[in-house]
Amino acid sequence: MTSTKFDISSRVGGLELRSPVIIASGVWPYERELWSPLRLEGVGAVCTKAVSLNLRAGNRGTRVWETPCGMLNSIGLQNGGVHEFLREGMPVARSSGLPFLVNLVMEAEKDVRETIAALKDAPFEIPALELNISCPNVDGDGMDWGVSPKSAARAVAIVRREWKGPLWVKLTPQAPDLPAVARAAEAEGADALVCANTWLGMAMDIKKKRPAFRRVVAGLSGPAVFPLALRAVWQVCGAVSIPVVGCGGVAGWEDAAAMILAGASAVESGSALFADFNLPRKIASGLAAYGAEQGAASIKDLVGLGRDGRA
Amino acid sequence: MTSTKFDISSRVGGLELRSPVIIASGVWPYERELWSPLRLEGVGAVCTKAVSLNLRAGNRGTRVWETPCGMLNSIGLQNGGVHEFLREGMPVARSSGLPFLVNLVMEAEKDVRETIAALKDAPFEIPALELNISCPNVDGDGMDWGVSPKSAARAVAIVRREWKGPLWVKLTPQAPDLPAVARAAEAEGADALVCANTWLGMAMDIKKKRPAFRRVVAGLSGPAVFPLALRAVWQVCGAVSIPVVGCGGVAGWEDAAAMILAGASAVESGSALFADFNLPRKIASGLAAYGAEQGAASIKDLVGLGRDGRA
Amino acid sequence: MAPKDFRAELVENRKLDDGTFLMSLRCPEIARAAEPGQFVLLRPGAGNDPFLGRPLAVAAVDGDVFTVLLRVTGRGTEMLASRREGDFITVRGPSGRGFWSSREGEPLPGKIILAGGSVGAAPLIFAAGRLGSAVTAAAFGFAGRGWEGTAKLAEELVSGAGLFSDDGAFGRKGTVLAGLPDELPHDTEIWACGPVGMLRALAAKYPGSGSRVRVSLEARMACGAGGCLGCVIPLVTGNARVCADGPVFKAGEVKWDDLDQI
Amino acid sequence: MAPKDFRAELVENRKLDDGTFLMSLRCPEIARAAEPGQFVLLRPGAGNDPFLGRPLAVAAVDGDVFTVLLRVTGRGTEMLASRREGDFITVRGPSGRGFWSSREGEPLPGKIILAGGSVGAAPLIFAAGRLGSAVTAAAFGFAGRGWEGTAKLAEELVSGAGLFSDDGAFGRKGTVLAGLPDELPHDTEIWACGPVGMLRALAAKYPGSGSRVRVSLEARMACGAGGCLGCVIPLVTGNARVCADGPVFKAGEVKWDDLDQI
Ligand SMILES: Cc1cc2nc3c(=O)[nH]c(=O)nc-3n(C[C@H](O)[C@H](O)[C@H](O)COP(=O)(O)OP(=O)(O)OC[C@H]3O[C@@H](n4cnc5c(N)ncnc54)[C@H](O)[C@@H]3O)c2cc1C
Ligand SMILES: Cc1cc2nc3c(=O)[nH]c(=O)nc-3n(C[C@H](O)[C@H](O)[C@H](O)COP(=O)(O)OP(=O)(O)OC[C@H]3O[C@@H](n4cnc5c(N)ncnc54)[C@H](O)[C@@H]3O)c2cc1C
Ligand SMILES: Cc1cc2nc3c(=O)[nH]c(=O)nc-3n(C[C@H](O)[C@H](O)[C@H](O)COP(=O)(O)O)c2cc1C
Ligand SMILES: Cc1cc2nc3c(=O)[nH]c(=O)nc-3n(C[C@H](O)[C@H](O)[C@H](O)COP(=O)(O)O)c2cc1C
Ligand code: FES
Ligand code: FES
Repeated sequence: MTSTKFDISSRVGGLELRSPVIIASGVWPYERELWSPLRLEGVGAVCTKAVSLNLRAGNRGTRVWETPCGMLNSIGLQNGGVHEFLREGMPVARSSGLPFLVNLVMEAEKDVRETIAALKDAPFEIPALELNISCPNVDGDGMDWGVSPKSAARAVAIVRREWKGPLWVKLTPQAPDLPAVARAAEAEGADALVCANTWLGMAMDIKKKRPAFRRVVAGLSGPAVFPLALRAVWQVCGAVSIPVVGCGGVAGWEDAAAMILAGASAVESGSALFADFNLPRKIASGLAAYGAEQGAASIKDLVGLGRDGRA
Repeated sequence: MTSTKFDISSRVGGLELRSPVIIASGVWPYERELWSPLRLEGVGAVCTKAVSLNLRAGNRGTRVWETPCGMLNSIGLQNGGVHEFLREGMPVARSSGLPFLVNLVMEAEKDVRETIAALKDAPFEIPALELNISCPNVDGDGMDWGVSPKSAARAVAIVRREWKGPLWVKLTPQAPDLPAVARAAEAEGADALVCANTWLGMAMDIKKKRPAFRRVVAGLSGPAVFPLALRAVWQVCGAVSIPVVGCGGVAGWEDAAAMILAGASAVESGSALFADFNLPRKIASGLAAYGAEQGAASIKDLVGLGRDGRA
Repeated sequence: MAPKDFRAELVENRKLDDGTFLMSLRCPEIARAAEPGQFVLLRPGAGNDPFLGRPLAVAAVDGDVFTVLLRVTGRGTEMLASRREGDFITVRGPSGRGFWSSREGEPLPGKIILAGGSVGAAPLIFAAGRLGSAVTAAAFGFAGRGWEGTAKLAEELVSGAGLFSDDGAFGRKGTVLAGLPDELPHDTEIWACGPVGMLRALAAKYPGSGSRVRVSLEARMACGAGGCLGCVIPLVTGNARVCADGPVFKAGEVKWDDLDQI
Repeated sequence: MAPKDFRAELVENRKLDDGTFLMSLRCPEIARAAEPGQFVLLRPGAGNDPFLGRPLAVAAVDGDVFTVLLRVTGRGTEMLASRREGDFITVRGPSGRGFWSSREGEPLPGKIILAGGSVGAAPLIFAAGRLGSAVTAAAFGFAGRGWEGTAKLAEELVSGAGLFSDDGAFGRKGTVLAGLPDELPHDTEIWACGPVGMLRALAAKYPGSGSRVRVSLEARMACGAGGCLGCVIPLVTGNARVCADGPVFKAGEVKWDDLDQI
């Protein structure tokens, strides 16, 4: 193992990351044992499950469905609301000592301002917000914000006004012009972009002869989408100068390396943890070995190296 | 096996299909042995590799790349031109006795008209055209035509004027408003829509530290894209009244059944044949058993059954 | 312990019936920690297809080895069934709150009746071993023909258990409900696991005793660890995660009308 | 015969070296039809991940059984290497035009020199068995340490073969090119298989004899049957499919400058 030669830590969008591997929103439980150093080996930061102003029950009926090398989900932003988060989730999230990002549901302006106010009032500082304008599993509050540059700009502007700390914006691949949305978010003051949330898919329950999900469509994630997410990362990195965090199907150090070579400063991984809790450790050590082999000194030397002048 | 009770034949977009399983364009070689009845068991029709006016060398460098449950390709419409097709490909395609569709590259108007003229002059009748306005691996002639309703309409209109036989139009999922493109193609006289071609992805060669493909992006296909393709089929079936042929990741009879329940009249399968030459036979017999189990008499009874009033 | 991932050696794969297998895996951590009602997630293959682990109840533990009772119902379970002794399988577990830990301090009742449907027998066989004479009755129901081996195993491992079969191929003809008392005495609980239809019927049979009928439920799962909220079912008090708040619930707290068939 | 898909039983999986395996599969159709230089595609697992078959040259046939020489270079080959005797593997084949069928009627030369690099030895070992005394020399090159078992096998199966190793661990130190004559006599052909760098160097060594140097090339493949045009390489006459027009080509017809490293 040559990992000691290569520095995998870096500063991304206002956060100090000891590793470029971030746990994506919506997969990690608020359970203290799972936030212990041993369980979070190789992890640089953790995104919380979506947080909204009030309790949201989420969607009814089937919520997850296996697909080839991936899965569909239709959770629908279930969470206990920001006050429950502060009371119950936050202490657990803090216990790890790692930076965490509060995945903020972009609700109506008034609500989102109230949520942010509550977060600012928290007894301990929230390290960063990840603004979710990209959930495909709800009507209105989700990716409707993220599909057009104009509405995305508005969402980011609203939040930026209230929140002075690190602000990451999580994009949706359903945006017909993703680079334009990325530029809009950058222009309104995002500190980093997460590229991207899930891809709109669906499943049919052939036994019941009806769509598996009540909302028919659902979000596709997991290794299956990696080639699509990498393409999106490539495009967005060519469009903005703020850091981009790759997300979608990352399931091994090779995927992380590919996204970093394409221009990502770090990666988020979600679904692949369903297959392997130890993935972050494996990605971190694989990246360290790879970086050393390439003769690089740190992650920063690899960021965008695969672009080689290409836009 | 209850297959005898259930009729899997149907008429779709001007073609009599003994089975709803069609071999998608770009995967089946012009090799006589592979067009024998034994080798095409369960197949209803075959789409040829893309045909253009003149020889096209296709793309240089790496052309295929494995991905999780799928693959990327950047073939770039390599073919010997319409005259070579008529001389060499067509006799092989005819030898099977099955209907085949000539996958027609949408080139500049003049060229496409000349190609169609040559096809009309063929010594034997061409059963149908599949108009390809959806290839992501070339500049100009490919999906540029298929991304907007306006240009798609123009392409279909040009071809429709020249070609009176069955005309299927193969859509691209890169269209930001796929239902609108579908409606445009229907309005200009398409007899059926194929939904859809490959999804824009990319791969990074982390050993060489550069994109795997010279054009950077490439088309994703195979089981990985099935949930996305199914969603597209659902949307398009809700938008048009001409038959829709599902395509993307079909790799088993369950997938075919799902697309048919979503509204597709037949399916195309391409990449999954790379994993299993015998797939069409398996899909056909699986569908027959499934249909019988549901108490249906024929494929037509299943088409759209999963929509159940939903639009 | 929160669930962890392990590579476990398949030490025995015994075919009980066509499509039903008793599979034993060596994994000291899980074998030592698992309690009846808890489950594991087994990954069917080596690659990422199938992608998700298959939840299976722990049916027994013996030293370093734990056992599951697997029924082939689809592609993943078929792949699992075809794994050979000596193969290594990725396992996540132990998951969920079992018949003991789900009680949150409530004392064990004096008498327990076990009611299993199909492979739902698994956690009850495990429980019977720990409960000894507290089990006053046990009933296991199966479809019938083609389930003989599994039924025999249940009968062997749970002494005095009554067998039921839908088609009358063995035991008494009828469902497991026929083996249960009409009224549930106050010092008695029923612990049950099986198809949702059976559990629903069970809950309906004892409308007033919902807190003394404990059922182990199923839901599609992704994480199996409480994180993804994919396995949520409706309780009268709101959402509950089958993988972390269950799989064992009181029949009386489940909103049966809103519970979908898997 | 155009390639077909079969389920073949792995009857032997012999580790030759760390990462190199000699795997024998029972498949009468392929064993009977395959000729040296042809290859098969093996699917690594049971699911769709990995998705594509791995092309591997046939290294020997014996009755109903054919053998491949597998080098672990990535995930798919690693999965294949870990398959156990008695497992079934999906195989497509036989694919491509081998050293005989690629000649399109050209007569066999009187003398043939075999030159193999690394696991490129496989098709040449097969060819040697069919050529008998027509083989006037054979040279096999390897990295060196860690390849002893594979080298020994090649030496045993091709009598009189010279061994070369980059690091001098065994045989002569140096590349396989050192074992080849400076000039290629007119009645002699070289049949070669190995890394593209070696084949390129070989082509450069005999610039005037490009039609008597036959090389077996590699490319990424999807269908392995000539349909997808994914494995195309540049010849001076235009595109050629490695899987259907090759993998054996004349060195003189390959546009080496335009040929990418895999
Ligand atoms: C807590 C719990 C304990 C279980 N214990 C057992 C047991 O001891 N023995 C046994 O044979 N079965 C048990 N099951 C059911 C078992 O998990 C499913 O039969 C299995 O997941 C089906 O997988 P498949 O690949 O055969 O089906 P597929 O239909 O191919 O699976 C597709 C997806 O749906 C999921 N799925 C399908 N059916 C079910 C189901 N009934 N429950 C949960 N997920 C499902 C799969 O896990 C997978 O993600 C249990 C389920 C749960 C939730
Ligand atoms: C005609 C032919 C004959 C071959 N004969 C042998 C042989 O006898 N023994 C042997 O060990 N190897 C042989 N190879 C090389 C072998 O196919 C690759 O090493 C193998 O495909 C790599 O798979 P992987 O899963 O280890 O690598 P990964 O990098 O995980 O594979 C990813 C994808 O790239 C493809 N790929 C990667 N490297 C190669 C390569 N060198 N050639 C073609 N495709 C590649 C894989 O098939 C797969 O589709 C041959 C290749 C060809 C084309
Ligand atoms: C079960 C599940 C729940 C998710 N919940 C959220 C969420 O609350 N907020 C959010 O921004 N993204 C959510 N996501 C999206 C993931 O964070 C991630 O962006 C996406 O799954 C793609 O990455 P992956 O392929 O690594 O999973 C969820 C994904 C899954 C699978
Ligand atoms: C190697 C390859 C070549 C292809 N060539 C063509 C083509 O020439 N014309 C076309 O319309 N589609 C082409 N396609 C797209 C397929 O016909 C099909 O639409 C797509 O791959 C999705 O289906 P699948 O997932 O079943 O492969 C090609 C696909 C592959 C993988
Ligand atoms: S399966 Fe993820 S919360 Fe239960
Ligand atoms: S691999 Fe498909 S043409 Fe060669």
